[in-house]
Amino acid sequence: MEKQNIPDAVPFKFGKKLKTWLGIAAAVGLIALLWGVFIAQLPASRIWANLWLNALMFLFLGLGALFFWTVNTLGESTWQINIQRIMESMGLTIPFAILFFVIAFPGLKHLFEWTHTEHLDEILQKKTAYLNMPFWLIRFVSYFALWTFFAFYLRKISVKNDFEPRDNFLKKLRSTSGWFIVIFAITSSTSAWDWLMSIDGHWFSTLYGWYIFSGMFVASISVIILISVAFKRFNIMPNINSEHLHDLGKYLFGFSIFWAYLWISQYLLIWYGNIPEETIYYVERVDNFNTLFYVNMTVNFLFPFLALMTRGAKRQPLYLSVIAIVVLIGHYIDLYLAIMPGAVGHEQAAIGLLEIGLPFFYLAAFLLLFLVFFEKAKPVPENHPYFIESSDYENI
Amino acid sequence: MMHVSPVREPLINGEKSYKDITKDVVAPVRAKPGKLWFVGLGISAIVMLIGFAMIGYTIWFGIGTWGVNRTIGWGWSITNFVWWVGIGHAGTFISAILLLFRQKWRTSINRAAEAMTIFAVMCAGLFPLIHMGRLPLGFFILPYPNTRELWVNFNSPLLWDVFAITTYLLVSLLFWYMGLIPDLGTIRDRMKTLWKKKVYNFLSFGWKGSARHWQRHESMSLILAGLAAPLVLSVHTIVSFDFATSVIPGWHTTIFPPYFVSGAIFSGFAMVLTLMIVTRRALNLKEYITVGHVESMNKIIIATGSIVGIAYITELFMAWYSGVEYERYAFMNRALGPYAWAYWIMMTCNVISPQLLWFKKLRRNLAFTFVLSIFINIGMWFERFVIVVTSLHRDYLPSSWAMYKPTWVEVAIYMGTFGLFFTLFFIFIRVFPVIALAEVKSVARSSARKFLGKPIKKQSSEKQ
Amino acid sequence: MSEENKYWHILEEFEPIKDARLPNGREEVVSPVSRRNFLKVLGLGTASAALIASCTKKPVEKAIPYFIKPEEITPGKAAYYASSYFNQNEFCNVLVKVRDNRPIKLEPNPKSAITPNGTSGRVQASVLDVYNINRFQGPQKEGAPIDWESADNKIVEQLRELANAGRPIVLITPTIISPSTKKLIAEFAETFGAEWQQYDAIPMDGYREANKRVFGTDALPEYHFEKADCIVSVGCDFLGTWLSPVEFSAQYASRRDLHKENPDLHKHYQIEAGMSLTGSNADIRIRADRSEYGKILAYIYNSLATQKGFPAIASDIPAPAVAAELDNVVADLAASEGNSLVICGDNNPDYQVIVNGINQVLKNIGKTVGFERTYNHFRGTEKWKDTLLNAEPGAVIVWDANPVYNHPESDKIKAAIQKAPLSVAISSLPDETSELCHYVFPSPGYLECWDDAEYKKGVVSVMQPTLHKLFDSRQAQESLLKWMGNETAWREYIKSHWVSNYFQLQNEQTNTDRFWVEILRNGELTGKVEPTSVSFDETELGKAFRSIATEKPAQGFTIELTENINIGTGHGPLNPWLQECPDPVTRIAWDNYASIAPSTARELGIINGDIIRTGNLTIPAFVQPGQAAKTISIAVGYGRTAGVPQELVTGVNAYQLAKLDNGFRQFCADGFNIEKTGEHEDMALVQGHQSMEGRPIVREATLDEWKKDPAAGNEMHEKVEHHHTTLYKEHEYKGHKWGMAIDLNKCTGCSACVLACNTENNIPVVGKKEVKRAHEMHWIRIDRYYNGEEENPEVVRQPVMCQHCDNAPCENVCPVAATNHSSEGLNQMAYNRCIGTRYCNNNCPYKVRRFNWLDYTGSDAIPNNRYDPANLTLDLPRMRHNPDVTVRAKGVIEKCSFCVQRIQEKKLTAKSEGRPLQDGELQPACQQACPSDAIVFGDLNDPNSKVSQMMKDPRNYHLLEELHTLPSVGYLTKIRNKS
Amino acid sequence: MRAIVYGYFTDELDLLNAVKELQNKGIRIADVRTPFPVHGLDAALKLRRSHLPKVAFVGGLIGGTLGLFFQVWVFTKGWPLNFGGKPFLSLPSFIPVTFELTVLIAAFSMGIAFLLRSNLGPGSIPDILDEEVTDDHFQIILSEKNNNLSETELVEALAATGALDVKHVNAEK
Repeated sequence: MEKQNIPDAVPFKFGKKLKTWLGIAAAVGLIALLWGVFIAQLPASRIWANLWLNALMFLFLGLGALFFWTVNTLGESTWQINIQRIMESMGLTIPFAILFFVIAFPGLKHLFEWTHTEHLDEILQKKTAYLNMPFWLIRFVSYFALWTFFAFYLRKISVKNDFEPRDNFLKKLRSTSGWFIVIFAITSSTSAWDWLMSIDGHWFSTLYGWYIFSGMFVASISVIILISVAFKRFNIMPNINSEHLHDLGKYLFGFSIFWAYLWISQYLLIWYGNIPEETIYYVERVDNFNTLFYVNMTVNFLFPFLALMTRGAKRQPLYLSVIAIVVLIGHYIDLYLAIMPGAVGHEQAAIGLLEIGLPFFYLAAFLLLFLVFFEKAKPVPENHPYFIESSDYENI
Repeated sequence: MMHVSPVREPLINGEKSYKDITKDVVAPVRAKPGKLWFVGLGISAIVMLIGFAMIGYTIWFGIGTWGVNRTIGWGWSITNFVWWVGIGHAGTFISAILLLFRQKWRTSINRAAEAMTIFAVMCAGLFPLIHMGRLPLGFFILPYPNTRELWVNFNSPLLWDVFAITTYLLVSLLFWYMGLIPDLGTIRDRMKTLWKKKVYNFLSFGWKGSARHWQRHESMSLILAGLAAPLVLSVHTIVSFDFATSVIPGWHTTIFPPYFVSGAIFSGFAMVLTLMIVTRRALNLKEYITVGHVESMNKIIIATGSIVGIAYITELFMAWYSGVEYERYAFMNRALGPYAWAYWIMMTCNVISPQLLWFKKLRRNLAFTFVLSIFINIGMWFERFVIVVTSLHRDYLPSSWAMYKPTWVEVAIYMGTFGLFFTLFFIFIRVFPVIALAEVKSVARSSARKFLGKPIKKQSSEKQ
Repeated sequence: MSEENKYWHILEEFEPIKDARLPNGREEVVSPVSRRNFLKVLGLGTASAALIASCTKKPVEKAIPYFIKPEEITPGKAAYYASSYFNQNEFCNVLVKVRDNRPIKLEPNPKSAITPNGTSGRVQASVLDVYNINRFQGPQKEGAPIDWESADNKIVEQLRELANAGRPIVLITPTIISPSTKKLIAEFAETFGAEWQQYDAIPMDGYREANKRVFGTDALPEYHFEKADCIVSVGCDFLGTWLSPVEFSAQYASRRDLHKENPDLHKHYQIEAGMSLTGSNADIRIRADRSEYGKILAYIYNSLATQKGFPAIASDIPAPAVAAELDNVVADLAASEGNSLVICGDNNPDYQVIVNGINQVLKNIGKTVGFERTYNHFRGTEKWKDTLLNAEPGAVIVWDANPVYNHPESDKIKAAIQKAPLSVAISSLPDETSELCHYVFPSPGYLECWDDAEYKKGVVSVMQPTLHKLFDSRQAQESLLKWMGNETAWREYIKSHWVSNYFQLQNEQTNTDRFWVEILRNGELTGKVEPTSVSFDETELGKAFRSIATEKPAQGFTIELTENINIGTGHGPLNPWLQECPDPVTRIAWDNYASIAPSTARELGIINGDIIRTGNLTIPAFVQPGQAAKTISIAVGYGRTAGVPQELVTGVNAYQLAKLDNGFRQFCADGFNIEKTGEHEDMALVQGHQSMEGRPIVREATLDEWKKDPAAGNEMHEKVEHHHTTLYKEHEYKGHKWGMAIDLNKCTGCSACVLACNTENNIPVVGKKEVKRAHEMHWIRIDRYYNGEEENPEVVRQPVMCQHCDNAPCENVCPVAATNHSSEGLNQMAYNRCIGTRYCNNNCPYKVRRFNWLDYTGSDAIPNNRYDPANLTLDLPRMRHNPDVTVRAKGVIEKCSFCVQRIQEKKLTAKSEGRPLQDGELQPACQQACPSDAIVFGDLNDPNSKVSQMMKDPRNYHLLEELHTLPSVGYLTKIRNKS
Repeated sequence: MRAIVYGYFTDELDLLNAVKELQNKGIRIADVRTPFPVHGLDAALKLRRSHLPKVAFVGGLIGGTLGLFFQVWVFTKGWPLNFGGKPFLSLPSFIPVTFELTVLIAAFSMGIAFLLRSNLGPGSIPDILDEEVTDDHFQIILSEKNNNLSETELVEALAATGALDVKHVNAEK
C-alpha cells in the first residue's frame, strides 16, 4: 500500500461548541462538589476521598495511555501508529493531575491513618520508615517529575519527526520508551502503595501495584477507544479503520481478562489463606460494600468478556464504545472500592450526587487538556517509518 | 500483501525461494544422522536410563532415599518440577501469545520451542508423580467413580495442577501437532521410500494443502492461540498456587501468579535460546534463526527478567512493609540465612545478569547469549529452590527448623530428566521439521532479505 | 466381683486357660521366638488371626475360632490388670492393658497411693521390653543351652560343696523392695550361708549415711514438694531422675496449678552446674560449678543459721556472683520456714548432712521432709563388693545387677567373678556381667512375673503376670525356692506372705482368698505406719563442715555424671523407644555427649558434634546453654555393648569416671581437660534452633504480673480474638467438639506423653541415622526454647502435637481428600487414601505431620525394602502393636489423631450403657501418662468440661493464633514466680 | 466420469491473479492447493468464514459448565467434606479446574471438528495431484463437475491464466 491511499487526517480544530460542552460538564461537577460541601454537608472524609478518587482516575487515564504507547513502541508493533497522537496527548495531561492531588492534600489526614503520627498502633509504627509525610512527598514529587518528563520528552521526539525526520528517530523513541517502562514498572507499583494501599494501612498485598496498574490500563484503553471512535465518527481521523478498532477491542477484551486474572489471583489467595491480617480488606468490602463488590466483577470482567468475544463486536464502533463506557465506569467503581472502605468507612460512604456529578468535572478537565494538546500537532505521525504498516494490515 | 516497512530487519537471511526453504528445513530429516548425533542421543539415553533407575529405586525404598525431611517436605523434586514447567512455557507463549501480538519472528522458532515445551512438560510431570510417597496409588488423584463414592479435593492446588498440567500438555500437543500436519505433508512428499511416505502420510493425517483446509487451519490456530494464551498464564499461575495458597511465609504472597508466569517465560526463552543457538548451527539453519531472532528473544528475556526482578524486590519490600514478623524473618533469612548463597545466585543470574542485555551489542552476541541463557536457567532453578526450601526450612516454629541437602538419588533423577529431554529432542530434530515450514514460507516474501520468486512461465499446457 | 471394677480382670480368677483350641495349621515360624508356643497359650482368636495376617509372611493356613471362649478374652476388648513397675528410681502402680492376651500398654493405676496421676516415660516404654528379641531364650551354661533340671542340680550340688568348704556365697542384686522376695532371700541365705548384697548402679548410700549421722536413722525420708512454698534444689534432678520423680512431678505440678482459687505458686530455685530437666523448670536457676556445691550448701546453712540464731560454722564462701544470688535464696527460705525444702543431688554424705542441717534449721523436718512413709529403695552400699573383691567367694549369683558395666572398678569385679568357681547370672537380657557367668538363668520380664513391692513404707503392691512366659525363663525367686528345695509355688509364697503380714492391715475383707483377689484387683494396699522417730545430732554438722573444708579446690574441668531421663542407669539402650525419645533438655536422641558451656566452647573452638577427648572418653561435645563454665556433664547409661545388637549400641560408657570417695561412689570428679580430636559427628538432634526468635510461641509472665492481670503475657490473645475476621463462616459442630488444653506451667517436659503416644499409636522407631535426617516420627514433641543470655538462659517448653485446627491449612491442600475434618472437630487422616504428596506437611505451620519416609513398619507391599534398625518389625515386637491403630505403610503421612480410637471406644461404651460421656472419662494416651496433669482433653461443646473451663482461662491462647487456623488445642501461659 | 484439470503457479501472486481471472470468467474453482495459507486467497475464493470458533465456544461452554457442576455436586451433594473449614460450596476453589476443563474441551472439540470437517486424520489417503504443492507449487484444480465447460475449455482457461503444466485427469469416481 502506498501512503497516498491512506485517508488523510484533517488537522484538528478545537471548536467553541466543544469548549462550551466541556464547560457545562465541568460546571456540573463543580456544582455537585459545592452541593456536597455546603448544602448536603457531607462528611469531610467523603469529600476528600472523592477528590482523591477523581484525581487518581484523572491521572490513570493519561498514565495508562503513555504506557500503552511506549510498550507498543518497544514491541515494534505498528498498528497503533495511526492513533498514536491520541495516546501522546493523553499522556501530556499527567502533570495537571498534580493540581488535583494537591487540592486533596488538606484532606490527607482523613484518608491515611498513618498520617496520624501521634497515635500509631504497633504495626503502623513498624512502617514509619516508609510511611511518613516527608518521604511520601518526596516520592510524590519524583513520580510526577519522572512521568511528566517522559510524557513531554517522548512527545517532543514524536512531533519533531513530523518536521525533520531523522534516521535515528526510531532508536531514540525506543530507548526513551525503554527508560520510561523501567521507571514506570517501579513507580506504578510504589505509587499504588503510596496512594491507595496505604489507605488501609495495616493491609498489604504484593500484587496490589500490578492489580491497580491493570485497572488503570483498561480504563485508559476504554478512553482511547472512545476518543478513536469519536474522532472517526466526526471525521477528525478518518484514517482509523475497523482493524484499529478491532485491535483496541482485543486489548480491552484481553486486559479485562488480565485485570480479572489479577483480581482473582489476589482474592483467591487471600480467601484461601484466610489470615485475618489479609482478609480484613475483603471482609470489609464483601460485608459492607456487597453490591459494588459484585458489580465490580460483573462490569469489569463478565460484561466485556461476553460482549467482546465475537469478532464483530470488536469492529463495530458504536457497540465497542458502549462497552468502553461501561468498563470505564466499572474501573471508576473499582477505584471507589479501593479507596472508600478504608478512607471513609461503610457508615459514611455512599454513592450520591457527589460521586456521580464530580467525575464530570474531571472528565471535562481531562478532555479539555487532551484536546488542547491534540490540537497542537498533526493528528497522525506521518513520518513514522512504520506508518504505512499501521494502515495496511488485517486481523485474521 | 501486508506492508512491511523496509527499516525492519529481515527475518530470513540470504536469498531464498520457497524451494530453498523446503530444502533447508527438510534436509535434517532426509539426511543420515551424523556421528555427533548418535553420540548425543546415546549419552542422553544413558543418562535418562540412570534417572529412571533412580526413580525405580525411590519407588522401591521410599522417599526417604531423598534428603527431604519433616520440615522440608519438598526439595529438589518440586524445585525441578516448577523449573521444568517454567521452561515449558516458552513454546506455547511464542506460538500463542506472539501470534496474537502478530510478532512474525516467532515463525522460525515456534516449532522447536513448542517441541521443547512438550518435552519439558513431560519432564516436569514426572516430578509430582515420583514425589508421591505411594506412586502406585497415584491414580487416587483422578476423580473416578469408586465404591466409596469418595471424590477428590477440589480445594487442593495440587489437584488443580493435575488438571492444569494435563490440559497444558494436551493442548500444547494439539497445537503443536496441528501446526505440524502441513509440514509433515511436506516431508511426506519429499521422501523417496514408500514406507517413509506411508509413515509420514499417516503422521500428516493425509494433508494435501487445500485452501479450505488452510482456512480452517488458520482459523483454528488463531482460536487455539486464544485458548492457549490464558492457558499458559493459568498453568504457572496454578503452579504458583501450590505455594501461594498456603500460610507459609515466603509462599503465601499474592504476587506469585503473575510473577511465576513471567519467570516461567523468562526461563523458557532462555532454554529456547540455549537450544536454538546450538541447533541453528548443527542443522545449518542460521539463515532462518537469525541474530535478529536471538535479539528479539533477548528482549523478551530482559522484559520478563526485569518483571521477575521487580517481583523479588516487591516481595522483599512487602515483607518488611507488612510488619509481620514471620514474613520479615522469612525474607531476612533468604537473603542472609544459611541458604543465602542460593538467594544471591538467584539474584545475580536472574536480575543482574539479564540487565546486560540493555546493550544491543550483547543482545546480538550469540556466544554471550548462550552463556547468559544457561546462567538464567541456573538462576531460575535457584529461584524455585529458594522458594521451596528456604521458605520451609525456617517457618513458624523455630523448634522445627531444619536444613535440607539432596541425596545423590535426587541429583540422578534430575539429571535423568535432562536425559529424557535431550533424548526426545534429538529424536525430534531428525524426525520432524524443526522450523514451521508453512509459516516461514508465508512470511518469506515480505520478510526475507531477498526473496527469489521464480520467473513465471507463459502458457504452457501439456496434456497428460 | 464388684460392679464398679468390672473391667479389671484378674488372670487369677480364670486360671488355668484351657488349652482347648489348637490346630496344627501353623507351620511356619519366622521369629526366633517360638510363636507357636506363644499362640498356643494365647489361643487362636479371630483378633490374633487378624494380627498375624498383617505380617509379611502368612503363617496361618487355617483360622479356627474358639469353640470354648476363654472368659477373660473378648476379642476387640481390652482387659486391664493391676501391677507395678519398679526399676532403680522408678516406681509406678500400673494397669496393664491386655488385648487378646498380649500386654500392649501401661496406664497409671488411679487407685494408687503413690502414682495415681501418671507414669514416667520409662514405664510407658517398658512394655516393649517383654517383646525384646534379644532376651535369653533359655538357661545356658557357658553359652550352651542346658535344661533347667540339670542346671539346678549342678548348681545346688556346687553350692552345697562350696558352702561346706566355707567359701563365701554372694548374691548380688539391685535394691529389692519386694517384701516376699526379701523374706525368701533371707531364707536362701540361711540355707546356703550365703551373703546377700544390694548394689545400685547410681547409689544413694551417701544420703542414708547422712541421715543416720544426723537423724539417727538411715531412712530415706519422703519429701513433700506439694507442701513446700520454697524449693531449693542443689543439683538435684527431682523431676527427672532423682529418688521418685513421677511422684515428685505430681506434687510439684500441684503447686503450679494456677487459677483464681489457687493464686499462689511455690518458688523453685535450682542451683546447678549442668542443665537438668528440673533446672530447666525452675523459677530461678542459679548456675554454679559442680565443685561449688559444698560451699553453696555451707553458705546457705550459715546464712540461715545466723538469721535463725544458730551458730554459724566456718566455711569457704562460693564465688561472689553466686553468693549474691544465694542471698535471695536464703531470704526466701527464711520467709517460708517450715514450708520450704532444700535438697541436694549429690551422694556426698557431708553435703547431705548440711542439707539435713538446713532443713532442720528451717524446721522442715516432719513437714516437708517426713519420716512416715520412707522409701525402701536405694539400699545399695559400697560394702557390697567387700566379699566379692576381698574374700575370694566361691559362688557369685548376680541377679539383675550389672556391676561390670556400671561400676568404676569394673576390672576388679570382672576378675573376681571370673575367678569364682561358680557364677550364676539371673537376668532376662544379656549384659556385661552375665557374659562372664557360668550359668545364665533367664528371668522373665516383670509383666510375666509374680511379685510384690513395698516401695514406700506401708504401701505394698503386687505384680502379676499378664501373659504367659514368652521364653523358657524362670523367675529368680522360683530358682531360689528350687535350690532351697522348697516346692511352694512362688505365687503361693507371696500370697501367704501377704495373708500373714498384710491381711490385718485392712478390714474390708474377712476371707483371705477374697482379700487376695481384691488385692490383685486393686494392685495396692496402704497400711498404717508409725513415723520413724528422728533425733538431731548437731555435732555431725561440724564434722561435715570440716570435711568440706578439706576438699581440694577443683582442678581443670569437673565432670559430672548425670542420668538421662529415658536411658536411666543403662536399661534404656535396649529399648529403642527410649533411645529415640530425645532428651527433654538437649533434645538429642540416640547418644550421650559431653555438655560444655558456650563460653568454654568458644574458647576452645568447639561446636556441637565435635568429638572431644576428656578423661579417657572420646565423646561428641554439645554446647549447652546454662552449663557452668568449668563443668562437663555426661550422661551415664550409654555405651552398653554386651548382648546389645549393633544398631542399638550408642554413646560411650561414662560410669568409669565415677570415683570412690570415703567409701561412697561419687558421680563427679575433677581434674579433666578437654582435647579436640578434630573429628566431627552430627548428633541426632531433633531441635536445631533454640530461640523463639521473639515470637509469641510460648507465652509467659511472672507471678506478680499475673496477679495484676491474669492475662499477663497473653495480651495478644485478646487482640487476636478481637481481630478475627474470616471470608467464610466457620462450620458448626453439633454434638461433641474435642479439644485439648495444655498447662505450660505444669508441663515439666518429662516426655512420658511422647512415649505413651509411641505405645498407643504404634509409632515406628527410625533409628539414629534417620533422626539425624529429621525423619523422626513422634506425633507429639516437646519443644524447648531458651530465653535470655546463653550463660544461664530461662527455659520454656511446649508439647506440640497436631492442633486439630478448624481452619486447617493442611486439609485444604490434600488432593485426594485423605485428610479432612470430622464432625467432632478432629483433623483426621485416612491412611489408606494418602498418596504421600507431603503437601499437608509443608502447609502445616506447626510441622506436626510425619511422613513414612522409608518402610519403617514392614507394612507395604514391596519386599526387601524394610528399614528397621531397631528390629521392631519382627514378629515378636509386632505383638505389642495396639490393634486399634493402623500401622502405617511407607509413603503415608501420619499425625496425632487425638487418640481417635480411644474416643470411639469410650463413646461406644457410654452409648451401650445408655449414658452421656463423662468429662474426664476419655483420656488420650498423652494425658493419661502425664504425671503432672498438664494435659486436659475433653468436649469443648460441654461448657462445664474441664477443657472448656481451661479454654476460658485468661491464660489460655492458641499457638500461632494470629494465622486464624483455629486450633482445638489451647495452651495456658507459663507463669514464673520471680517475686 | 468427470474430468479434473489442474495446473500450478510458483508464485502466490500469480495464483491470486489467476483465481480472480477464472472467477471473472465465471469458472468455478474446485480447489486450490498451496504450500502455505496464502493471504487473500480466502477472500478471492469467497470462502465462508469457518465455524470452528463456534465449535470451540460450544465445547468450552460444555466443558466449563460440566466441570463446574461436577465440582459443585461433589462438594455439596456427593460427599460434602469439611476441608480446613472451607465452605462446602467453595466457589473460588472451583475456578482453576473449571477453567482448565473449558480450555481442554474447547481446544479438543475444535481440533477434532477440524479433522472431521476436513476429512483429515490418521490413515486418511489424500488425492495428491502434485507433490510439489507442499513445496512451492500453488495449484488450481478445476473440475468438470461444477462447471458447464468442457474439459478442454477448462484446460484452456487455466492455461490462459498462466498456470504451468496444466494437466487433466479423469476422476474415477
